[in-house]
Amino acid sequence: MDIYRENIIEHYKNPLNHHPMEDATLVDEDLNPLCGDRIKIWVKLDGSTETVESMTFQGNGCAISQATTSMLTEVVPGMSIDEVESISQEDIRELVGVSLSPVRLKCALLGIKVVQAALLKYRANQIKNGE
Amino acid sequence: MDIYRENIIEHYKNPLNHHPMEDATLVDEDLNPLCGDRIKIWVKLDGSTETVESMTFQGNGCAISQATTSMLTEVVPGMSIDEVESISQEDIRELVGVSLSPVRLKCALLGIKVVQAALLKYRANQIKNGE
Amino acid sequence: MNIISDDDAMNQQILVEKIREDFPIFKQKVRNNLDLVYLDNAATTQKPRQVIESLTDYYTHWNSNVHRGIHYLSEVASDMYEKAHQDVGKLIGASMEEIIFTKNTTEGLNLVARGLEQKLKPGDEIVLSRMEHHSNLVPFQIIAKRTGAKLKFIETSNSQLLDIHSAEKVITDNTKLVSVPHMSNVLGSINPMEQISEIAHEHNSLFMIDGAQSVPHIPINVKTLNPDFLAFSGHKMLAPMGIGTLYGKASVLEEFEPLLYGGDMIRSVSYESATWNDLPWKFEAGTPNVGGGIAFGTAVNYLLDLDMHRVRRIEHDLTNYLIKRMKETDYVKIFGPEDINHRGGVVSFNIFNKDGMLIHPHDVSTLLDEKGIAIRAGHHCAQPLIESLHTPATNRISFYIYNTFQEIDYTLEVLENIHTMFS
Amino acid sequence: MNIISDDDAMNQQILVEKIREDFPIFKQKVRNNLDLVYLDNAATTQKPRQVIESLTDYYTHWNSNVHRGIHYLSEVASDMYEKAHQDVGKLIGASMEEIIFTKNTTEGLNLVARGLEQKLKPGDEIVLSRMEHHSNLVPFQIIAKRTGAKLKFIETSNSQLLDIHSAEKVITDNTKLVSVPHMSNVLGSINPMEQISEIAHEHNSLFMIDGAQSVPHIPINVKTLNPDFLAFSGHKMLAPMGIGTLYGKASVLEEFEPLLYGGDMIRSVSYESATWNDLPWKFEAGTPNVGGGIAFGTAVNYLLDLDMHRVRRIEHDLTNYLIKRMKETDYVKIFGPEDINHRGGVVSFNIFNKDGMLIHPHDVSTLLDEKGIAIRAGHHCAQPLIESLHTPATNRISFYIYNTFQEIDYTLEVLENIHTMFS
Ligand SMILES: Cc1ncc(COP(=O)(O)O)c(C=O)c1O
Ligand SMILES: Cc1ncc(COP(=O)(O)O)c(C=O)c1O
Repeated sequence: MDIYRENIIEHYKNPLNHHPMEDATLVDEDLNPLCGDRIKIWVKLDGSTETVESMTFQGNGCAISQATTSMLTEVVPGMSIDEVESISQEDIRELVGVSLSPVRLKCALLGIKVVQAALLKYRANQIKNGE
Repeated sequence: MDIYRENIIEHYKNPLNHHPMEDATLVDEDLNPLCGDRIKIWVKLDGSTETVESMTFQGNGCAISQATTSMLTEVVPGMSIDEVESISQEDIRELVGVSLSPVRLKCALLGIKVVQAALLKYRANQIKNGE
Repeated sequence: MNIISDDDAMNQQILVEKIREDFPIFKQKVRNNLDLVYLDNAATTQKPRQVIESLTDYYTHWNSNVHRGIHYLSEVASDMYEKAHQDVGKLIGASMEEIIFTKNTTEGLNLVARGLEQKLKPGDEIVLSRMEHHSNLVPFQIIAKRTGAKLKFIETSNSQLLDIHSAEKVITDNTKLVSVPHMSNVLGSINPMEQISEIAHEHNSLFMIDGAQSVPHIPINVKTLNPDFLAFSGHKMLAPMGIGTLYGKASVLEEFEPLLYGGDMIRSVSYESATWNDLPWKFEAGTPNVGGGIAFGTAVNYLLDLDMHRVRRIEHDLTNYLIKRMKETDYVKIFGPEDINHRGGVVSFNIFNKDGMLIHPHDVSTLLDEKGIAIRAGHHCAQPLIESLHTPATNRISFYIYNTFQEIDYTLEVLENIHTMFS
Repeated sequence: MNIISDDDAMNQQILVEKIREDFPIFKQKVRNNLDLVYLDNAATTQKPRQVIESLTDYYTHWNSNVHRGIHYLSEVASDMYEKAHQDVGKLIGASMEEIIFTKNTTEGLNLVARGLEQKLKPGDEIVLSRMEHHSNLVPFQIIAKRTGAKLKFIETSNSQLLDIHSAEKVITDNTKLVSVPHMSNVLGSINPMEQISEIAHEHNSLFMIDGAQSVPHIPINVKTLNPDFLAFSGHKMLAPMGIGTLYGKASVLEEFEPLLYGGDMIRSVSYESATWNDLPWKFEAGTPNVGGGIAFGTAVNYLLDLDMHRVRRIEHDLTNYLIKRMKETDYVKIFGPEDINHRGGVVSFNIFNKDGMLIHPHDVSTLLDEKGIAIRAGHHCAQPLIESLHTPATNRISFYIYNTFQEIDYTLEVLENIHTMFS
């Protein structure tokens, strides 16, 4: 059962940082309508350095989407906004570490999609506010 | 060139009874929309014996439709209305004497279709007029 | 596949083994040299060599456009294509002019929706059910919105069938069409069609059956069920993709507006207007799928040779066994009717880990797939129904005539492993 | 068929002989042991073994429903089906999301007509031509009647092409759609698409090309012709029946209403409403013709290997020869453009007996058929055009890549016999 390496099942059963965040800079949510997978994320930014301080999530759905997002909460903190925005499909594939069919890849990408969308809105707001 | 036995080509080139009829009892016309074949017929009835006295036609279209109708003008006179009404597809196939595909059979049937339709209307009128 | 005459004497397992030999796909291996266990038949069935050969034969020897050609190939192809309409008609007790070849069930359902649109006015009602496949829901949402007609829904009873009492309430004299699934592609429910047909007709409503999941699996006669329309797909009953049927009562079709215009559906045209061809050609615009239609005829003859009662029995026995075995575990939840006699060969289920946590169907199907087992997971194009089941998705096993008890045993074994792995 | 690299060095006749070997239908005899001379290619073309094998391969090894399945077969089938969209896109310079698989040209044209219907109001104008196939005429008659829009027609010039001056007159700021045939299936005219495209767009009208007779025969690029829509059929270009394409500009498709609803064209549904999937799937409702689509891809690759310029040249040379030889007789009347460079491989004609009496095309085609020669006779689904030619019907010879000069010689010989027989 290659693709469900213990790692994924472990993250699925005991997801990391799986709770809301009181003092989050950003909150966002999305779903994969084909699966019903749903992810909500909280991100705290350090505004001066434009760096992610911490990230939490909640959601439900398949092991792939939940475990990948759980892994992200470990990887993303410490990255700059630009670095997070440039996380690619390939990076996610590596993170998951197992081969994914096109349908399942969408599950794996859901978490990063929500984070990147939230950061994009943050940037757009900065520009609007003339910062 | 089996199906175009000389008979058909002869009837086509020199159709019999190929003219209007001044004192016709019935006049009717129809076309085969798929081919554009068009036949108009004139029939004189002997009302007392309910027998066809004579038949003429005009029209244009393929050799099969025109030749078959030409042949009919020889066959139908002398028949009772009931006899004409009971002429079948098989009878027409025999009259033409050559094998016909379904599409071409429609051409062969056009003439008899017009005659039978005219007779049917004649009968319907008789009933309406209480005869 | 030649069936020996004496029905009861013949061991069903031996019959299924004979049937399997007709399906070349089972001779190959999938993934890492695994046997294919194909349990996704409600999505599409596999094709016997007779059907594949029928396609090849047509394109190798008889390929031609139909109806209009005055040449040999066109005559032969036209005859074969008409004969296919007759064969499909025979399966459901209809005559050729009532059999419209569509590309799939969805086109048939849309054809009826669009034709009806021309007759609807505000206040008219269309009655569907809570079990709809999207294809029998969305076309009617659209025409209701455009015409001001109202959508109403027959509720599901506790026994997981369309509720007759609800039908009696929602179908009224304002109802212009009742359109419901004969068999649910999620719950497996075989719904009470005769009764709903009667209620609809008492109110002078048209009655349409979505037969996508029933025509392939159980004996059906339109004379008994008395629908005005019945839509189904070839690809769910051994035929190639791209071909399906909309049955319509001749008297209803005569008065109905076509969906598509052009080509052979026309009798006569000027620049200003046009008149239509005879049934069923009035509803088959453009060059039809002649090869697919002929192969559909071959598929239907395969099923008729086998006998639809036998098809039903094979699936019934498999379903019965699967459900019995699943009930012996404590981690499988089965959806749909309890009563096996109101159930087709479709079983939706979820599995849980030992803490009662749902193992997501997408994970289940991925893990089954790694063992060569093809099932479907998701909302099965019936999202509102799935939501009403309070689950994000289900796993679905669906059978056809070539499935075996061994395949069920093997699948259950892998499901047990998945359960353990997540526990 | 492997083409040797050096284009010009290769004798075209040898190439055609190589091509013929790919078509199994030419290996059989028709009627009384006659060779098949197939000259009805505008109706449908024959299929090379590569295409037939592609169908067989799919149904033998990869058959599955697409998009939703989380299992091996479904993944492979989905990939193959998407790849087929890309291949067809490559042929006309479009990307995958602009390639909608339909069942035929007729469906594509109807899709656009029905989508447009939602946007039309009285006083709006739709511009067609005097050369329409019924499939590009009747759908617009229907929507014009329903919406109060007006149909207008671009006239035919003396050189038997769509008249640019007429186009400039009839296309106005009220024009919402211009839809015309790239190549006439009766006259063989290759119409000036670039110019009409420009005129349409100057008036902010949508522009659709009926490409049923052009895409199979001449190099086409949507970037150059700039249509908003382009419809064509697989079966007229080596692919199986039941599959075709509607190309649409992505920006236009985004705003356009689908023709059919249900199945995979949906993103999300409640009992009340629904939202649509991404392009092109938004326009492919229900289970698509996966096998047909994949085989369409194979057909397109066959043509791309051959090169569309070479296809055009083969047909050009055959047409040139046929017309030259016909003009040497005194009993053949040819319809369509004089200028061979504005003509595709379609030749409509009538023959007369020595007294100048028309020999009806149905008789001609029956008599040719007795010698194994398949042509078409009638009004070719273009009745109003045929009436304007002042003839009840025409004979039509239409070529494809496997036709030969010998076949032309033989056909002309039989035509001569028919002429004599009727004289
Ligand atoms: C110019 C033209 N348009 C449209 C069509 C319709 O094509 P189909 O029958 O494949 O839908 C044809 C083919 O007959 C044609 O020649
Ligand atoms: C109940 C039901 N209706 C309609 C359909 C649609 O069938 P198709 O995709 O062949 O159009 C399906 C199949 O998915 C179905 O199960």
